[in-house]
Amino acid sequence: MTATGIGAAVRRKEDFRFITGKGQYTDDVTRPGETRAMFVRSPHAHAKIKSIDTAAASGMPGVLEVLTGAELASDKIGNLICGWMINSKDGTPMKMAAHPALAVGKACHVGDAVAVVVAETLAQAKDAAEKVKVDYEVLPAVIDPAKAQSAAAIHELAPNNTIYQWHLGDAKAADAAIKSAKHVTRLDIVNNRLVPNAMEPRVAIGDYDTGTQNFTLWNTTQNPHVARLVIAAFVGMAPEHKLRVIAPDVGGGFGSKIFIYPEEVVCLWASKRVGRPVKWTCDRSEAFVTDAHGRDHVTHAEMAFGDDGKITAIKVKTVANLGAYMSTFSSSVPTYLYATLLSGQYDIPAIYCEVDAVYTNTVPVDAYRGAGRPEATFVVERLVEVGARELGIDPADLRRRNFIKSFPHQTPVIMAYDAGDYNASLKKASEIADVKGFGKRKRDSARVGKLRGLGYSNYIEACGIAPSQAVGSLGAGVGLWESAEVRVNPTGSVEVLTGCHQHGQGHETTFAQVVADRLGIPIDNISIVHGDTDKVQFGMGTYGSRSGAVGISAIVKALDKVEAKAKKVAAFMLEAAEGDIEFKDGKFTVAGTDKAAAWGEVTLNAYIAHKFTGAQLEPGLKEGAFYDPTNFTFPAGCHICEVEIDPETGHTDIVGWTAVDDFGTVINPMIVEGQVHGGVAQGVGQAMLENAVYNSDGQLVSGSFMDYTMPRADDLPSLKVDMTVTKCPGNPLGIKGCGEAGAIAAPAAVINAITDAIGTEDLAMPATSQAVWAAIRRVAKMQQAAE
Amino acid sequence: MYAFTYHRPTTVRQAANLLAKHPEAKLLAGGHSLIPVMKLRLASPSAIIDMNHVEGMSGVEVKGRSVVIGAMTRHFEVAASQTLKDVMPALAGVPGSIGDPHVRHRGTIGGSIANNDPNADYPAAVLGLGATIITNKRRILADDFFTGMFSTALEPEEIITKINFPVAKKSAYQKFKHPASGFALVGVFVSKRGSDIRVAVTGAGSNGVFRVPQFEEALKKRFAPKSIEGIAVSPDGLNTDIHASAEYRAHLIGVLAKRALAAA
Amino acid sequence: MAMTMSGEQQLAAPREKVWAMLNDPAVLKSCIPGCETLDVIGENEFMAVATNRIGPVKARFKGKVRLTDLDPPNGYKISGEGDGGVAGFAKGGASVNLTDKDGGTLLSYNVEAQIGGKLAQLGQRLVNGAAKKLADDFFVRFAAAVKG
Amino acid sequence: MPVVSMTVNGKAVSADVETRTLLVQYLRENLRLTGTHVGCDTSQCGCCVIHLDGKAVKSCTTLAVQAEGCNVLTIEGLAQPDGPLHPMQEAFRENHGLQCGFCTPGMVMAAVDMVNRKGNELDEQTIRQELDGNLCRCTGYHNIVKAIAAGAKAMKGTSPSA
Repeated sequence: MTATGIGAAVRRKEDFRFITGKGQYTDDVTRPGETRAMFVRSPHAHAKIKSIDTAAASGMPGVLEVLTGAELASDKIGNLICGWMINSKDGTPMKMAAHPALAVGKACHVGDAVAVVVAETLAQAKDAAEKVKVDYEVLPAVIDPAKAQSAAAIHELAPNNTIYQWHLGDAKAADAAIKSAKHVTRLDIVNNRLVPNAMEPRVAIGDYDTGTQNFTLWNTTQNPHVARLVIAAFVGMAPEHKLRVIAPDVGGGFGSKIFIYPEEVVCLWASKRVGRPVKWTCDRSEAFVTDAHGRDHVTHAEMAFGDDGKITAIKVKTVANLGAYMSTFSSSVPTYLYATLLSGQYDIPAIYCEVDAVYTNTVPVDAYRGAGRPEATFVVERLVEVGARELGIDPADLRRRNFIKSFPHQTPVIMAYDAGDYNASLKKASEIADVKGFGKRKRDSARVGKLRGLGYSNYIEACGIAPSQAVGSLGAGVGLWESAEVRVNPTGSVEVLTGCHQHGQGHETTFAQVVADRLGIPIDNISIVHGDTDKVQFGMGTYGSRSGAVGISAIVKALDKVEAKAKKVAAFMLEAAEGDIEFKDGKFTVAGTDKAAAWGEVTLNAYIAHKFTGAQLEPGLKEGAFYDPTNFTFPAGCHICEVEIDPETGHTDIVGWTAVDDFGTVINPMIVEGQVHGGVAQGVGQAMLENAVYNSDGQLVSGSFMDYTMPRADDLPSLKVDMTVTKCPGNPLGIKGCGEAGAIAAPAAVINAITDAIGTEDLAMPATSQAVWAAIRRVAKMQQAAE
Repeated sequence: MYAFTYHRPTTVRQAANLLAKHPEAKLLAGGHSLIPVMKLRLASPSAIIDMNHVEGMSGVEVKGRSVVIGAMTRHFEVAASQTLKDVMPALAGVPGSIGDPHVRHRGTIGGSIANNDPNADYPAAVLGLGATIITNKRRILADDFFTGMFSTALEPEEIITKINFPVAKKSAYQKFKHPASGFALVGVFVSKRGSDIRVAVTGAGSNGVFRVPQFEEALKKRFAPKSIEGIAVSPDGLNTDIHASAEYRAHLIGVLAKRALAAA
Repeated sequence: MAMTMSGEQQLAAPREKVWAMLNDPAVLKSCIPGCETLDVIGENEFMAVATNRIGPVKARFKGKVRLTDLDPPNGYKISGEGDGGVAGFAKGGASVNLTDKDGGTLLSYNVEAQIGGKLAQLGQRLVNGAAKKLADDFFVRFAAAVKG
Repeated sequence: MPVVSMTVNGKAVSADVETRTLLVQYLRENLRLTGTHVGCDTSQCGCCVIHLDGKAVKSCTTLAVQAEGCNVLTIEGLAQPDGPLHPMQEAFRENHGLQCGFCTPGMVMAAVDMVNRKGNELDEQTIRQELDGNLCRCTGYHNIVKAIAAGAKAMKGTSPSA
């Protein structure tokens, strides 16, 4: 390991601009002649739009244009789409309702965009937006996903508000196992709805060049190429080659910036109409009712146990709320990203899962950090924990008895786990968390009137999505490979163009480490270029913890080609056979001799091309690669949470957190640990604090940071993070991915710990002080009744 | 934000004259309640009268058996005042729990009391200590000052200039934070000054801060947690929101009152 | 989630008089908190403008007020819906019942209120209290009007 | 429109602004100091924290006209031009106290203010409590807490204004 190579905790190259205030986020971009957009949004969850009167608004100072769905339709701007086809059990395709960028005919959720005002200044746009008169006829709203299927349809094409009724696994086998089980654990679970809340609100700048007729979109996106593809091919804004999407520094995404949103489309379209750039900057209160939310499952789950606590089956029925429209990847989240992980870390012979996806009059729901896998882990890890308690078996012991121990392991739900050592992470985590000393700590807490609990979460995730052919067969509308281009300059410095996009993950450092390690050149001589469709040929973006496993693999593949070509150049320079050239630590040598050429000499020779003819070798040194993975990767680990609870108020303190994860090869442990910290915080947020609460009228009543509880520094403890390593056999460096692990593992660990402390499983997320207090009271009342 | 005219008086009299001249004006103290709602266009004052440059409205002074705090004294100044910590640490502790450090750098005691947010901390201290609110026109007893949610006895052109807190022999404040906003989900201030025993509650009541007579009565015998054991506060009329039911709030009042009494 | 509230006022006036006042637009105008105008636009139907202040928040609502389920002199339902522009909207109704009691009239009411838009999204901490205050204000003012 | 004059990062600046202009808008749009960010509209997130006359405040909850005659310090002015980074900036980098970087300017300004008020030896509990006004969605705060503790120590002997 060199000081900057693979495995080194290199300090981030990108940090200088961020800590000095020189980051360039989309809102920091100003285009000459820029105008500002303000959207008029529905205050009703469900309402017919009887008329829109834009006359008064159009006459306001500074107003350039007031547009509605009618103009959108007459300009033939297409609808937004969901790009992953899911078929119901009966073979019928999912019911995708039209999603115009500005509502046509009716508004389907509070915040649905109804009109847009474009004006010289933001204040003028806001002033004018207030003058747009929309006459609504309020319709009954469908809010509760559990009741959606018995309510009047929101979209005509989806009777009973049902998008699909999907299933996976073997129902008969699961039922048989449950029937013959020694014990069955049953749980009803609500996986609470979350608001992603990346700290940077979304921004879009549409800029139409009337001369070239090219469109440029500056956008807060995690995947600029996919945005371009969808806006070109489906929305029909412009041919793909006439649209450039630039995602500069992006202030966090967590999934919410994967999707193609109405505002991006409208800014591009409006820019053409007004002939000037149009910028929209989202307010936080607007973000709450427009950014895709996450989770929102209602689930009944059963786990069957045979002799010695052996898990024999798991059976799950979930209703997934997808909101008012199907967002870009929403259909895949409660299906192939969820049910396929229901085997957890365990050898379970029979698994069956049914998922009904429903429309409601709420903000669309799509992938949010973990996307389906946190929901799956929560189901499995709650069932295992509760099962252990019901069977009187130590929860760690029950897990150990059921761990998958040999690899590869084919689960009954598609996934073939390639490598792992689940016992190793449980063992290491238990030691670090001092599980042995827990009994004493619990007694110490009791002495001061506090309750103490300990909870495990042994999660698994499927990352690095995924072989294109495989996801294609599951309904994905795109392949999920990644591209890379390595451009070596004559002086030996290197630019790597990647289709991944960084919004906090530190690619500019980790990707450069891989290159530095391989080429033996200083990390400062390497630039990572991303986030601009004019620079990078194509890429799938960053989500699903895929940048390391897939994006870096593409870079490695390109580096292989660069090295091969450089060796050819070196062979000409050193007058040796190509097969005798060796490359190590930035130096080319001829085997068995002292003849050598430095990296920089070879790169210069590749470009001056004095040592070979064009017939022998093409000049230059630039190689591209597309890497399509052979499988998902399967990071896994064990998180242990310890809580102390004040029973008088229900206030819960997390007093210990241990995470031992197996991410395969780690490029930069500092960055990987940071990813775990952030993931855990979001998972703790889901478990204890965060909740998107709709009232029965469909108003989002936790619609600001005044009511939606974001985790703060004081809500979290210092985290103990460690690792075990089994390399991923599926990609060249053995990387598994780390971005979502914390968010996947944490909720179950927290709830398992709190329920351990209070002695009841009857506790929903978020386990707020009030919820914990109420649960403790229920236990006390039941005990009183029993006496 | 809607447009408004901005005024920067340097005396209370000038400020009062401006208020008289602009009926739709708002006084700007710390601004952390007012500016956010103006940004959201939920308030549209025609004029802003910035009190931050009015002289002589800031400072913490111990005068005999009273502590006098200027209306424009910022939360961090009150929290940092050594004189106050020496004579009545419970009062000094109250502003330390308001908002966050940045808010405390701007927020003022006068602004907080005049706003009378039903979840604010200072009203609990003012009522819980039986303070006197001094305005440009008169002196108002705390018991007469807070008249309901966001409403006070202040007249349209009346400006709080200082608050006079009698020094209590024993006092303490306990707060259970609203998890998202940091306001008081419930806050209880207790004090004992001779025979004057007060228990003031903020955050819990939809009409704002209120006293708990049944606790005060019980505490006359002995100012200790034990005295209020078994006395329940009724949830009737208390707030219910997504964070706490009236029942939970009623329960917390009892718990926090006992903890405050133990700390006093 | 409509907010619901209930309350009662003992009034020292006969039921008929209370009933008449409940149907008097001038009385209604003086009782609706912040009411600036209340114009008759049809039978038992009015157009109203009211400005309400809750702390620093100020919202001006325009909309219709209706009297329905009229059962003289026992009670009715008064309902209204207001468009508060950028603030959102408010809707509410109160079932009012009159019964003879202690030589006067007991007015009891059940209020249901709904708000939407920015106020609902941002004001969660305060809306229940605010709605209750406005409802109580109405009936306290009405009691005062009956008292004369 | 009133004329507003103030000192920003050591330089005197003066401009006509609408009274309704927020200080953060003035900094970002008029002065193009875009390091100060806006992350919410209810004064909760702290992305916009700057120093006003040496004290951390939320520039999204301050009118530009209120800063008349004041001394404003933003993230861009924390280190001397072409000089070394401020110790707190350096500590954030060294301790990986940032990921997406959006909350970072506000965090760093809040951290420097914390040291100005609480001194150079900050324990974990104090730092966590004092971070009440700054939200971060990426880091889980773990490394921010470490960075501030280290930055506080490293600030020993530096002038309290920066």
